[in-house]
Amino acid sequence: QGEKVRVGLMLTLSGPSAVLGQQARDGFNLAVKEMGGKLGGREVEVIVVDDELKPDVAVTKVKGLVERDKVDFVVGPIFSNVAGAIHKPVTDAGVFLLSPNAGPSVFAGKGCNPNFFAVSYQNDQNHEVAGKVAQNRGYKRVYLLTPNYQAGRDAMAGFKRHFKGEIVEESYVPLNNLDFQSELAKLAAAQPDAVFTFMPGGMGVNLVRQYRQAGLADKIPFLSAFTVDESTLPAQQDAAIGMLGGSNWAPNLDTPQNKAFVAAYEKEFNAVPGSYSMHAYDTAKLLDSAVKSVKDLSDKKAVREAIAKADFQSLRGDFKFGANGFPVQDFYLVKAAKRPDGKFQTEIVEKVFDDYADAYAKDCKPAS
Amino acid sequence: MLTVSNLQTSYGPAKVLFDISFEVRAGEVVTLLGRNGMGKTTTVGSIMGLLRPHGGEVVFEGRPLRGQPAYRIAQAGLGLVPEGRQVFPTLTVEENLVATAAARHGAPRWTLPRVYELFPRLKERRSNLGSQLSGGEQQMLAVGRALMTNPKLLILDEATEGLAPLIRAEIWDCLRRLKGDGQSILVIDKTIDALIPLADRHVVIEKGRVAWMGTSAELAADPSVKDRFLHV
Amino acid sequence: MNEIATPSPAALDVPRAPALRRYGVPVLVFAAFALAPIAAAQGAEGYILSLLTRVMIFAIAAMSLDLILGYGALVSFGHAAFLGIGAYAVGILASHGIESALVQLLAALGASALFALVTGAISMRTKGVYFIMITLAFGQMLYFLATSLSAYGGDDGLTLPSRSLLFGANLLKGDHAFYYAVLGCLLGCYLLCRSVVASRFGRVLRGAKENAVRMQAIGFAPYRFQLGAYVLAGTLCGLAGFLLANQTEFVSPAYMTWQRSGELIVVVVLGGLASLHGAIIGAAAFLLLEEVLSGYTEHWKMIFGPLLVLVVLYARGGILGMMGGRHG
Amino acid sequence: MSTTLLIIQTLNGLQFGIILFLIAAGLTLVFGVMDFINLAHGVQYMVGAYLAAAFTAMTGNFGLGLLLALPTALAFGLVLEVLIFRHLYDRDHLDQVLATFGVILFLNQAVKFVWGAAPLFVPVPEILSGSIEIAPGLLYPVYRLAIIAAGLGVAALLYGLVNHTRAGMLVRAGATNAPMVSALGVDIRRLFMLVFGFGAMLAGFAGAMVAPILSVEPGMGDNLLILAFVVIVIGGIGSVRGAFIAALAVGLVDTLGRSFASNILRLFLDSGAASQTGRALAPMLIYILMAAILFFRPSGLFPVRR
Amino acid sequence: MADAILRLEGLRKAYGALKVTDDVTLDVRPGELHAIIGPNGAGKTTLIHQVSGLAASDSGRILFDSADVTRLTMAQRVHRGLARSFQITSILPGFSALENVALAVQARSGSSFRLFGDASRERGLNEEAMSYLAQVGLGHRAIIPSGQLSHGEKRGLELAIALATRPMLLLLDEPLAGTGHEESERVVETLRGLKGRYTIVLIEHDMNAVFSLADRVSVLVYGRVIATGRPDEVRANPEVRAAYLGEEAA
Ligand SMILES: Nc1ncnc2c1ncn2[C@@H]1O[C@H](COP(=O)(O)OP(=O)(O)OP(=O)(O)O)[C@@H](O)[C@H]1O
Ligand SMILES: Nc1ncnc2c1ncn2[C@@H]1O[C@H](COP(=O)(O)OP(=O)(O)OP(=O)(O)O)[C@@H](O)[C@H]1O
Ligand SMILES: [Mg+2]
Ligand SMILES: [Mg+2]
Repeated sequence: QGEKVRVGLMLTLSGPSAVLGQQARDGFNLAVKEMGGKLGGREVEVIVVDDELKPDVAVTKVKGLVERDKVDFVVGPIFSNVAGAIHKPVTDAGVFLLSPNAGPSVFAGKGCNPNFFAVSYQNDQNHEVAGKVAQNRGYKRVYLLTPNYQAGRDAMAGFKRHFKGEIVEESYVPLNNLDFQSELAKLAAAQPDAVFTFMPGGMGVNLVRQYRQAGLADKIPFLSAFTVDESTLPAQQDAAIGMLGGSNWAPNLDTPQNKAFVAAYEKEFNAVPGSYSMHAYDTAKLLDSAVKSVKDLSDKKAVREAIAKADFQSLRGDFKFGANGFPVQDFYLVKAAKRPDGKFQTEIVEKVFDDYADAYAKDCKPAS
Repeated sequence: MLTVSNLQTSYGPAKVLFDISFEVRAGEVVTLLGRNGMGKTTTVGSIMGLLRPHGGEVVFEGRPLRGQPAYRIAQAGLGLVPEGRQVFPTLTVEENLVATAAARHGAPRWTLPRVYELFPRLKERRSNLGSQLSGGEQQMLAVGRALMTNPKLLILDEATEGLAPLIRAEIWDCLRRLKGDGQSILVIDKTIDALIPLADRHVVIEKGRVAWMGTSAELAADPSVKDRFLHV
Repeated sequence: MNEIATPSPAALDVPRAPALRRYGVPVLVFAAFALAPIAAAQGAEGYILSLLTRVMIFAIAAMSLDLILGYGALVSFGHAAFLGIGAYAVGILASHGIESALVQLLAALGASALFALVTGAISMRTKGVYFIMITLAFGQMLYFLATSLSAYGGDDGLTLPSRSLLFGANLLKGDHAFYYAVLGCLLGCYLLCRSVVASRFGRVLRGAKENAVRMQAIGFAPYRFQLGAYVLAGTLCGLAGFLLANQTEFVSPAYMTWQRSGELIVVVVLGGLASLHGAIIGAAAFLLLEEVLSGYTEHWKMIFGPLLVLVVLYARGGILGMMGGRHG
Repeated sequence: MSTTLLIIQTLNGLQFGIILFLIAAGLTLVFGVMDFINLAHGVQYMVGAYLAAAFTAMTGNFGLGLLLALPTALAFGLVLEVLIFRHLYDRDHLDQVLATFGVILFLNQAVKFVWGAAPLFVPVPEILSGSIEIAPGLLYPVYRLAIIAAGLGVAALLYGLVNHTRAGMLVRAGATNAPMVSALGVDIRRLFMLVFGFGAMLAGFAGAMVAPILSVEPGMGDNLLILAFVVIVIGGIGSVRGAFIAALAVGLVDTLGRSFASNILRLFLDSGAASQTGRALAPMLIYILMAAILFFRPSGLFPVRR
Repeated sequence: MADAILRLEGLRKAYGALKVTDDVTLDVRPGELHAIIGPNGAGKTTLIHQVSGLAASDSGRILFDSADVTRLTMAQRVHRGLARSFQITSILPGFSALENVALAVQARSGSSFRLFGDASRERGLNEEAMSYLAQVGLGHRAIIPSGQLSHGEKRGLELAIALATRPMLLLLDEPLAGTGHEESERVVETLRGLKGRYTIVLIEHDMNAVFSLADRVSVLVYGRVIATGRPDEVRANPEVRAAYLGEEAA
């Protein structure tokens, strides 16, 4: 029995994207609760802060976590631009940063850091799944649609990594665009074999509903990432049924741990968990395993090695870290569905990649 | 008709009206005289509810008005031509006239055509905005606007400021005719000589107090009043 | 004429708030900033310093806005653009290996001044709310430009390899060093703005705010003075951007969203318009309240929002007005 | 770039413009006419959408939901007016900015507190769902046509109200000199209160109308508020006619620009460069439009003469 | 006349269909006090706007001190010695009376692009400003915020500001409007004192003042000059009586 473990959660809890942060927070807290309020057998103190999706705010607050609250681990953030901002202050201070969502490429390749672990994925990977599926299914002409920002552009690049057919059009809408009527008109006119989109949050809700309203859902297959998931389905509802996405997990993944997790989460929060909750839950389990195996948390090297071992049972099944601190895991094609109880969730259609590592890992030359 | 008693008003800490009492009877023309800054406009503002007097009483046709909001006081039958014109700059001349027009007390004596008859210049400029009028035209508009509310008591505060002599004479003429119709009027003006034959009684205000009160005849008979209070 | 008709020239000064009020509040503010690190040494030093550094950086930005907003009635709704320009000057140069603070600073100030000159010259054609919106337009254009700079991270922004180098050495690396560097900048800006406001130039600027036509009728062309003030304000805000990039060691378009510009206006009004140190107090109040309240509850904005409303309703002249220390 | 596409996109632009107009109209009334900068106008739009969502969920019928949402939005506007805004009319614009900013913070968080952070779902009403063929081979959703129609109706109503009624004149008069209006026998406070409530209701109406096609979420009004300001500034503050034309212009430029900017640039640049510049340029277009218009007409297209 | 200090040639200005000034041709001689009278809305203020540069002329020329100033900005005209007052008081209400005047002094003495030094402590500016305030009898009100001055005092301040620009020509738009007897007598005295030292164009509806002060009088009706001449000539002119004076002046 050592001293207390301190964990800082830095998540986006205000603004339109607050749902994602809430899911992650709830997932993490659920795991901690299930473990009796302990990590690795030690008392744990979880400090939650809101990054407000502002990089400069995040920097100050994360310094507060590191220096005032003296946390051993920072878990966060949701968004890549916040990750870019807090990465340096956390890792420079010798504290471990574990991301339950954002997995930007800068930190996967040359910029990898021994103190940074993505428990989620590398950002491109879900898009790669969609590209691979499009390729496998033999689609010749695909229409791409994404918000005009960095993550959107990265998503398109990720899709094209495995898709070799024709890109009919790469359509960019302004970030936070909510009305897709004109894009859909263009899309319908182009008559592609499939559409691929990356349209997170409220944008995805609107796109899916308008796609359905325009009568396209039954005509042109809808491939996506981060667009149709448990954070958006409550608002998309029937409109999303049958739409496809790339993911590393789905609530119906058939493992005992996962079943128990989904049931517990739904009981506790009256909502179907999404991958944000799952990653955060996994992160807590990962920390549990690491803390258990080291005596002294100030022995950074030992902690690092313990984390890198990933000696825990992930809800995803197979899970290990690559040399760059990003996971090597399986990826699936998932589909939105309505459960018998009337709730909506994504369900696994097929496995697309097995033990898949990201494309940047080879550039990472671990310093330590 | 209008009875003002012991009216007291301050601007913040500065007390301006100390004790103002006078009355206007039905059909009468009464003037408020006094040098610059003696409190005439303040008296009018206090009567109209634009300022909040902290003492005294204003009674109009038996109804106590002090403390009532301005629009109630106006609705009771007081029509104001304010100092400094204050026409509505973003309304056209015609809109300025009709926007607040009312006939609260029987058939209206003042209608658009009658006002245009009184001030033909306004008719010519009827679709100009208030801000695009010359100073004098604005003055005419302010008078017309007050008449259009068909007040029982018309209050004019410096209504002839900046008017050409001809127009000024016309306004006096108009007041004379209004008086002939039985209109009660309270006037403030600098040109006393024109007012003496027109008005029934005069109230001279000096430093927030009524310094002298009397009829036109008394004023004409006592040159020292003009000398002392008005420096004419 | 009575005896005070021709006072001696020494007595000709405009009446002013007593010296204590005039100088007391700013002296207190700066003393507090200067001593804060000593107090901070008891607790989470790096965090407190970082928080206060952020406050001071925003104070510089807000103060530069106060210069045109409080004294010139030029409500710029695109002021955060200069934060962005200053920050990107650092980020872009650093990503090409130019890490000298001097070079970066010159670039930051130069680019800000140039942007202010060009957009100001156009914006000044309009007045009032139209001015507010045209400055917003320029701010937005710059924001969208930054988000499309894929080479520099687009929306995700870019991380700096380190803070700017002074004379080739990483002198700003330490929290203390950087804190006092920022404090120095804040003090410098404050003294500069103070001087400008009281100067001939500032007097014309203030006059043009009250009555531009009158100023023309005595022979001034307000446009040139207002444009000059706009450029000065933009340049100072560029300095704030330079510092912000160094503080966070990160550069992002998020620094120049319209919400940020709006917050700067709110900060200035909250502190008290046209007093310069009001902007500093406003920045401190805004950021510290945000920090403290958000520590209590996730729904802190439901407390913060009404607080702002109450300040407006019951404290004319912002926080300074509430303290009764307002003048000028 | 087919003609069908062009027509559809034009209709979309119009529909977007109409929504902008519904929001901008209330804003221009309150701002232009009463000289009150109400940043909280955007959250009133959001509140309208939430009310529509809540009432629709409650009654199971969008029409009923809308019918209940409108008076509630009006009442909500009136409450805000009485509690806060009426104390700000004679204040500086900047005081108004600060106070209404506080209101935004509060309300954005409050809806999250009440309805949660996740977007809400409102189904398109049955009779207005589906599309109709407006020309051979040209399908367009009925609901969006309904929005266009509603917007045109409101535009006509407003224009008449402001420019050709006594109430409109009084409001304009009160904007410049409220004490004088009341000294002429009009209860200006009540009039302002009604105008304000009406403006809030218009914004709420816009929010309610878009609820079935857009997601209802906290902060949904913030960006639209800015666009509404763009609209009223281009149109000339206080001019309902200006707001109408500017709203349509902004809607069209934005929609068409997004769809065709790259295509047009392709005439001058090679394809890669064209789509890249097009992408960078598209979101800036309305701001470029506004800056250009203000450059040549510093008081907007239809300046209200003062 | 070659010796005119201000010469207006065929000046026109229309607002829409309304011809406000219509072919105004007028000479003002050095040192004279030239009054312009005319009915309300005749275009007097507009004419002052045109001459001072506040309003652009549609056509015609303005020659001042033998130079064409038609295209110059208001500020440039001020620097050449053309000053004006406003019919509707136009001062800087938040500034003290002294600072109002000091700014006008500052405008013509040295550069105003100085960012350092406390302008309100510049003795040179303040002392000169003080002298102008004293000239209009406002010396004792120097440090009062000008917004708090009484109406009549504001009119005086307006005059002091104009004087502080050290003009050759003063354009005064109804300096007596709104002043009481006592105050207006004082303003008339001030004007009498200025007469001769400055060339003055005076617009007034106060006929006593006009006829006692003016060297020459021009009458503007519907934008046209219908008469120019010595006061007694103009007063006797039947056209002027019909259009403007009425019987009051008789
Ligand atoms: N808003 C105000 N704030 C402070 N003092 C004021 C205000 N308005 C007027 N006063 C003061 O109140 C006194 C009376 O002013 P009032 O306007 O009633 O005078 P008046 O008799 O109408 O003068 P005038 O003939 O110049 O119009 C004056 O000394 C004036 O300075
Ligand atoms: N901006 C404008 N737009 C349209 N018409 C205007 C404008 N400004 C003035 N006018 C009109 O021009 C005419 C002349 O106005 P001006 O102010 O020059 O008259 P004035 O001779 O000074 O009259 P007063 O003696 O009453 O001050 C008026 O009929 C007025 O309505
Ligand atoms: Mg008065
Ligand atoms: Mg005039």
